[in-house]
Amino acid sequence: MAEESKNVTFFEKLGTLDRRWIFLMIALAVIIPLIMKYTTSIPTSPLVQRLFDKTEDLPPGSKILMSFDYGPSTAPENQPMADAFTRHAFEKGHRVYLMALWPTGARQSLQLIDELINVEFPEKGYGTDYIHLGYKAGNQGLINTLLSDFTAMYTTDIEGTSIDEFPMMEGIRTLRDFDLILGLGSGFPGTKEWVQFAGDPGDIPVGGGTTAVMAPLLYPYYPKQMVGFLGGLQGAAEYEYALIQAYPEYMQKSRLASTSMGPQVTAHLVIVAFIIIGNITFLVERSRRKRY
Amino acid sequence: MRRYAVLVIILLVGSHLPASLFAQEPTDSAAVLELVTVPPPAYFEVYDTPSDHGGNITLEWGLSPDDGDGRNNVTGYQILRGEGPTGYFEMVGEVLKGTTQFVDNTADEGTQYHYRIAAVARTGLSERIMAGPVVSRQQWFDRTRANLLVIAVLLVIAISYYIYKGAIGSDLYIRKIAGLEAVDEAVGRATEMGRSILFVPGIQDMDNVQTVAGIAILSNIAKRTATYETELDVPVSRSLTMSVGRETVKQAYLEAGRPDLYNDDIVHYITDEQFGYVAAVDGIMVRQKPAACFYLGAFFAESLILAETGSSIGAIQVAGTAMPTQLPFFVAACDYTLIGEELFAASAYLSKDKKMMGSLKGQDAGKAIAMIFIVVGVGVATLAAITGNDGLTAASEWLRRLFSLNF
Amino acid sequence: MEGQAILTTPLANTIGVWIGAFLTLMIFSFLYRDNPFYKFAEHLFVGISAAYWMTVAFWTTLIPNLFARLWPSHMGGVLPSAVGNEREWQYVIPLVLGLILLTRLVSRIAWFSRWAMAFVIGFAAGTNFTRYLQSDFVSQIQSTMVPLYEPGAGVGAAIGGIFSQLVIVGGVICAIIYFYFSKEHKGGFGKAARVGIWVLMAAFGASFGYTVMARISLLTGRMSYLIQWVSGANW
Amino acid sequence: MKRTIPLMITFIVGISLILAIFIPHDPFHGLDSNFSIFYDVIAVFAFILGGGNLLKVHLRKIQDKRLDWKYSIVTVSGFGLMLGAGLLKIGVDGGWSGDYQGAGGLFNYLYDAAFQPLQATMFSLLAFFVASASYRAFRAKTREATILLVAAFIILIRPTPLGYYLTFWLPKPLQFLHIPNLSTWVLSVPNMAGQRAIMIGIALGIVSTSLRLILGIERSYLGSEGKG
Repeated sequence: MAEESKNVTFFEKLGTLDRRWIFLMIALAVIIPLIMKYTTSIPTSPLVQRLFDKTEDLPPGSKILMSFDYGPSTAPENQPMADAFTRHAFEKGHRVYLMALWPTGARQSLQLIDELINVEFPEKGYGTDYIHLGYKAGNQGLINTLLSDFTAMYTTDIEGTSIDEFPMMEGIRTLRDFDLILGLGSGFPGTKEWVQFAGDPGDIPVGGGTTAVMAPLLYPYYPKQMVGFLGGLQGAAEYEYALIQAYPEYMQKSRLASTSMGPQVTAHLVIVAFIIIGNITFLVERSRRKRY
Repeated sequence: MRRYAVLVIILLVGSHLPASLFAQEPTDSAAVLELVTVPPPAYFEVYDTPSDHGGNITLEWGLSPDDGDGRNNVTGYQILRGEGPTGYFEMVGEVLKGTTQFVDNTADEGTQYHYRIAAVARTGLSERIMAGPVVSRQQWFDRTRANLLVIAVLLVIAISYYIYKGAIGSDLYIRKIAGLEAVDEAVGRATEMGRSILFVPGIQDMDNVQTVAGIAILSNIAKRTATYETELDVPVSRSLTMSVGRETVKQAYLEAGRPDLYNDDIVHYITDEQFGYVAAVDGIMVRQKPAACFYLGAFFAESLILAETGSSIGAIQVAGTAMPTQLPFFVAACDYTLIGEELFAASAYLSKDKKMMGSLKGQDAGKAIAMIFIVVGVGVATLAAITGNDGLTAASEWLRRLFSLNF
Repeated sequence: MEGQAILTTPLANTIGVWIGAFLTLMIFSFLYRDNPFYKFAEHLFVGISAAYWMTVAFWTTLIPNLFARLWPSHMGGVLPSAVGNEREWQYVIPLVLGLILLTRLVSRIAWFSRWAMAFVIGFAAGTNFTRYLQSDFVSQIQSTMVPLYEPGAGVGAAIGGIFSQLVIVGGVICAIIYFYFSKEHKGGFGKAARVGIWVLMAAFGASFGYTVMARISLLTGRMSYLIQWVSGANW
Repeated sequence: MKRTIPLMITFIVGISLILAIFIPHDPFHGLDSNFSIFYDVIAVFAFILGGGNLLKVHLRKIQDKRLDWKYSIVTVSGFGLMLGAGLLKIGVDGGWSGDYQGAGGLFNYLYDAAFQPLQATMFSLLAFFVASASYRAFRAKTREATILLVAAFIILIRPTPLGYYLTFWLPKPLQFLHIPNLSTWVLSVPNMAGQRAIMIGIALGIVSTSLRLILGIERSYLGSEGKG
């Protein structure tokens, strides 16, 4: 008897565990793999593969609009997506147009230019292969306007140079002149608004990537209203995987998302362990209550 | 030499022949020497693009007999525009072979245009055919949205009808909504414990209907806190929300007969920054330990930070949002959650206003419409798929089109 | 400019990294309990972030969308690209409404500010009405109108497909029934509503589970920053 | 006057925006985007009220030396410094016409050194809260809670090796129960059904609320007819 009551108090304690122990375990689950540099690869799912194939099948020189609708806070999730898309687009010889619905997004695209385009694709020319159009206020209203008149809002690039001076802006009058829109988002306005205000009314292929929070919300739009999308870091890792499968030379360069998946796995396992512990304590508690 | 002669001929035939054609000139001269006449498009018609804001003219033509068929020489089509049947024609577009439509979106509204089209082959241009005159105009109705108009009108009629029924005093039954029954319980508990009530109207501005719905619920809660003399704290993250919130709370205190208890500090601005706001609200929670926390409005990632902090201080928590992404966190961490539509029903439910209740019944009519169409649509589509019957397939297509964004 | 020279030096960068790292630790300290470090970081965050968004609004909305549209020729100093544009008179409306809103500061005429609020509410109602009708009502109904059975698949796939479609269609219908307000959830209707809740719970569980990934990524980002700071890599 | 005119403004603005969807002709064309710019401008004016309120609250706290008043000094000075740096474009290349967020500017420096780390860290707290919430909420207490738990569990173990090794041995006919397959099914079938129903409900709720606002039935935001 004495033994059992001791057990019960143990489970009782576990059931109402001070959440700071959970916090500690999560911190360790993230820090240790980061220090040990534990990595993992994720095979591509159809959702991501379809978007990859779309970019793959577009004829070289196609126009891809990439909108940066996020800030530094979700950059760990969104930036690897932007990196993977850009590598793929340039590999295929497409033209990339960078813009932002979030003021913070313009800085993220600058980072893309500084850290990826200038380093890995120095041969790509500004104004011929890619252009940075910057941020404009107006949220979904902006998309609305761009759909009917792109040049009404974007008369200059981010530096203030008139777009007439860039060969790649020739023939861009509305959003319909793009072959693919990639919305990289983490909230409102974001990928969903690109579907609602550009893809649907303009019948333009929309794809993109969102943080894992937003991803389940996009499933209803797939596959009819969206080509495909990357859900969170895992989506980015899957795109990297697809890219490496098709172009093995990216094996070394394109590993950003895959390396961040290490802490992901351990933290998930910790949470799963806690859920199991929680349920065991609950079941033990309940059977005890039933007995008395 | 003969090659140059051919070039000259080409130049003469196509006065506006694009440079790109020369770039494609094959080095194998045999292909060039074969000079043939290309048949023009089968027909050509132009009309003002319907349902638009003007400035667009749609051109349609039949493929040239040599486009993909016959000698298969056609590489594309060249389109020219002039402001009269004769005179200067400028080039407005070129399209690849296999295309039968082009929208000229550079037309000036109200100007009369004539268009000419010619099939382009490596060996030269076909005869040009002309169509026109045509004038682009703005239209008063967007026909592609006719279906949307019908659906909108149906819903408006249904909702207005029940609002009217409510206004004339018909009895309308509305089921119990657990999260809203909890409002009185929460206010009561705060009063007993002598602690405050925290109300968070989301982090979006007044252009989001969820914020408006949250503020409408705030009005009902404020009436209760005024009656029970319970302290109310409403930190907001938008300046406009602050203005509207103050007006609302002030009115509620007035209606409850306690304007003396109202002061502007009840509703106060923190910052527009999502996480700055949540950092401050977390601070308020752990320091003031409110007995009840309401989160009603539009929420993003901060939802769980708020709900977990609220749970750690033991507050009774009622949440409600129409952000599908955040509902799971509220459901997991709060005592009661108003799911999606329930948020918009809340102010009607709490106010017990007959007209407002009527609008809820109107929403139910909308749900009935949705369910009927889903069931019929799925049924017809399934029958069409099984039988392969043309009539059923057409009916199924029509039903789907009824709910498409481009009718 | 001199400021530029100072703030882009390696020393300024190092100081910036240290400030960032300390603020990061201060916020994390909240996980243990409320404390003066958290209070400091919180109060600093409120101050600078409120100013941040005001500044952004000033330079990206007020200047280009109001002043540059009403007085384009006077914008040479701050927005040279606006000079030469035609004046757009309709922007007097937001200017007037904006000024009207400020009457709140004078309590005697504060009621006047409701005009501006009325515009805001009307705007919210008008835009949301059609937006949600299109993308969330009409589109979602259409997406659900799919045949339960698609000929041509193998037996196993066909059974799986029919089952999935039935779950989707049945799930949508039952969950809509759960939202029904004007009918008591009793009998068959009540059972359907109950199934509706189950569908909603499955959706919430899935979406919660999916989100965990996002949250861990954020923490990974922050922890990498701290690890780099400790190792001196980003000073 | 105090209530009728605002109600009329709401009605006219709301109705014209709804009509604008169906009418491509001027003046309805582009009304949506025009009004959204109007709205943004009004919201900027509102900042004067919000910022003023923030300063008032904290300055009064400092003046009365209320609890934690020293921290209010941090808020006020942070606010002043950031606002000054941004509005005066301190240190920005190109003077008044330069980019207010430009590199080398004080605004940009403060953003990188303070704003960005604070924002990202606050956001990352969610990793901890998501764990503690799962521990508390995912217990098989009722049938609803069990469904919530099972769905979350399947998705949670999906990106881990556990998700693979737990079920990879299943025979071919049962492969649909393999976690990677099952999780995709949960996301694209029951999850989608739930999300759709929520979306349809929300759309109806918004349509009805908008209508109540336009018709002036919901008017709590307008305050009273009496002295305002």
